[in-house]
Amino acid sequence: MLRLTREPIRIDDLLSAVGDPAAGAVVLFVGTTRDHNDGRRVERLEYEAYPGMAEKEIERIAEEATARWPIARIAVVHRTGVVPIGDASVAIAASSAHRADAFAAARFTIDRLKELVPIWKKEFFDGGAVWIGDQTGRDGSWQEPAVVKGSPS
Amino acid sequence: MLRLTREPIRIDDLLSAVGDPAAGAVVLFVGTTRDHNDGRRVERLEYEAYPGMAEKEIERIAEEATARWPIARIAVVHRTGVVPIGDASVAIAASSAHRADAFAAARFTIDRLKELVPIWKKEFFDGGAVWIGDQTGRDGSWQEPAVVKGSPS
Amino acid sequence: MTIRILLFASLRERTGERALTREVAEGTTAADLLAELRRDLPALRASGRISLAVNEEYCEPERLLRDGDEVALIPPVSGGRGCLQRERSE
Amino acid sequence: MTIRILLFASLRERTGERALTREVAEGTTAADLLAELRRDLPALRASGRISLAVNEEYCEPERLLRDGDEVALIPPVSGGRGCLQRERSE
Repeated sequence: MLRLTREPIRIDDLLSAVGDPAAGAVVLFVGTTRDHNDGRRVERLEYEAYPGMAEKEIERIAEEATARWPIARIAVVHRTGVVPIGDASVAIAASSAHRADAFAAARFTIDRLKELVPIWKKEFFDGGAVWIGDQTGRDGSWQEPAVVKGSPS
Repeated sequence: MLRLTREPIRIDDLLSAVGDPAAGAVVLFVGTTRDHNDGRRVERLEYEAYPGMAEKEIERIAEEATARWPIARIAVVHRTGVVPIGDASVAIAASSAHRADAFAAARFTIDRLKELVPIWKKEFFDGGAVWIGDQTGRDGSWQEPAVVKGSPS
Repeated sequence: MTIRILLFASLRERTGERALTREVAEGTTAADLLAELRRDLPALRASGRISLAVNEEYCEPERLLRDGDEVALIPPVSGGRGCLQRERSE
Repeated sequence: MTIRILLFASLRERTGERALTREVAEGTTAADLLAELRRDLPALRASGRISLAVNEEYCEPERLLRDGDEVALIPPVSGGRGCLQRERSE
């Protein structure tokens, strides 16, 4: 289960997806919408994705996690569109025979996802809205684009 | 929510228990009954607890996790009695503003729990049963008891 | 060569464009295209870091474009940790 | 002094006892009690490491027992990682 959805994320579906009689450990990460950020009171979040590429990147990251740790199964679901406070925007589940591997794979997957998957978060607060990560250079000048080092294998 | 139960563990209850609008990250660990161990095919597991002490130790570990990391809430449920293959025997959920803390607290809590909480696991396999961890000394002789260093603060 | 360009999130809002089509010369690289775009779309100049993807895959700036390529301009993703870097360990 | 003793898991099964009551002399420590028990209950001698708890808390072997104490003999717990060690960092 590796996908984007516009519906509320059903955690049970992820846990079922990684269930495996050979796996003694399941680690689940859920990212939820906080009611504050940078001292602002957040009203809601909205996520926009580049759908085809986002799903490809999620698959690639899941493959990488599976290659690095002896995990049984992995599931990743990211919600797009408006996500109310307290709701899950992203959920990742990994199962393995031993807990160290499940923890490592889940942690790796959410870190990579936040870094690489083309999904953007717009924060709506009292008095405005901002795209998270969209900071301009200090002097407003153009910065060289950050390009990707090393193409995937 | 820090407790023992003889009923199936309801993961949704743990997730609800740690839900907090100020927490952007939830990490859940679920330990399930594997169908094999040490090359044996496992039929079922049975957990026995020293109930009063087990709950006290769980509370102590949760307090320690809360003191060490800025977590919002933590939940720990351990099942006792017969646990069929694939069912959860233990579940831990921790929520926090940032994911690194939720991961660290959940990992710490399950590691400490497995080390300290007086709950014992009996493995039933084809042709026998064994209490996990109950290895006698190599020569069958008496070993000095492992005593606890440093009393809790 | 005809190139399709996609803009997302802050870049989409600032430029008012979700998708563009441009004709470019043979030998144009991804970086060349981005330079052309920032010349023509002043809104892009005030943006922070932008990464590039060709046909749904992150690319190097010197990547040569081909007719029919889909180029995406990718502002920092939701992790908000600054620039994108694929640091594959393999 | 009257001491209540609890046995769990493999210790309970081997000895056939879940709980015992013993009279001990003033000045008896937890370790003394364990030594007495292994003298009287041969099944305990074949067991691996045993930790001790008094009144639902892990204790040092030199802990002096008091009338009415509940002493638990604790075989390795379900983590199966060998002996119990509380290594509090504070």
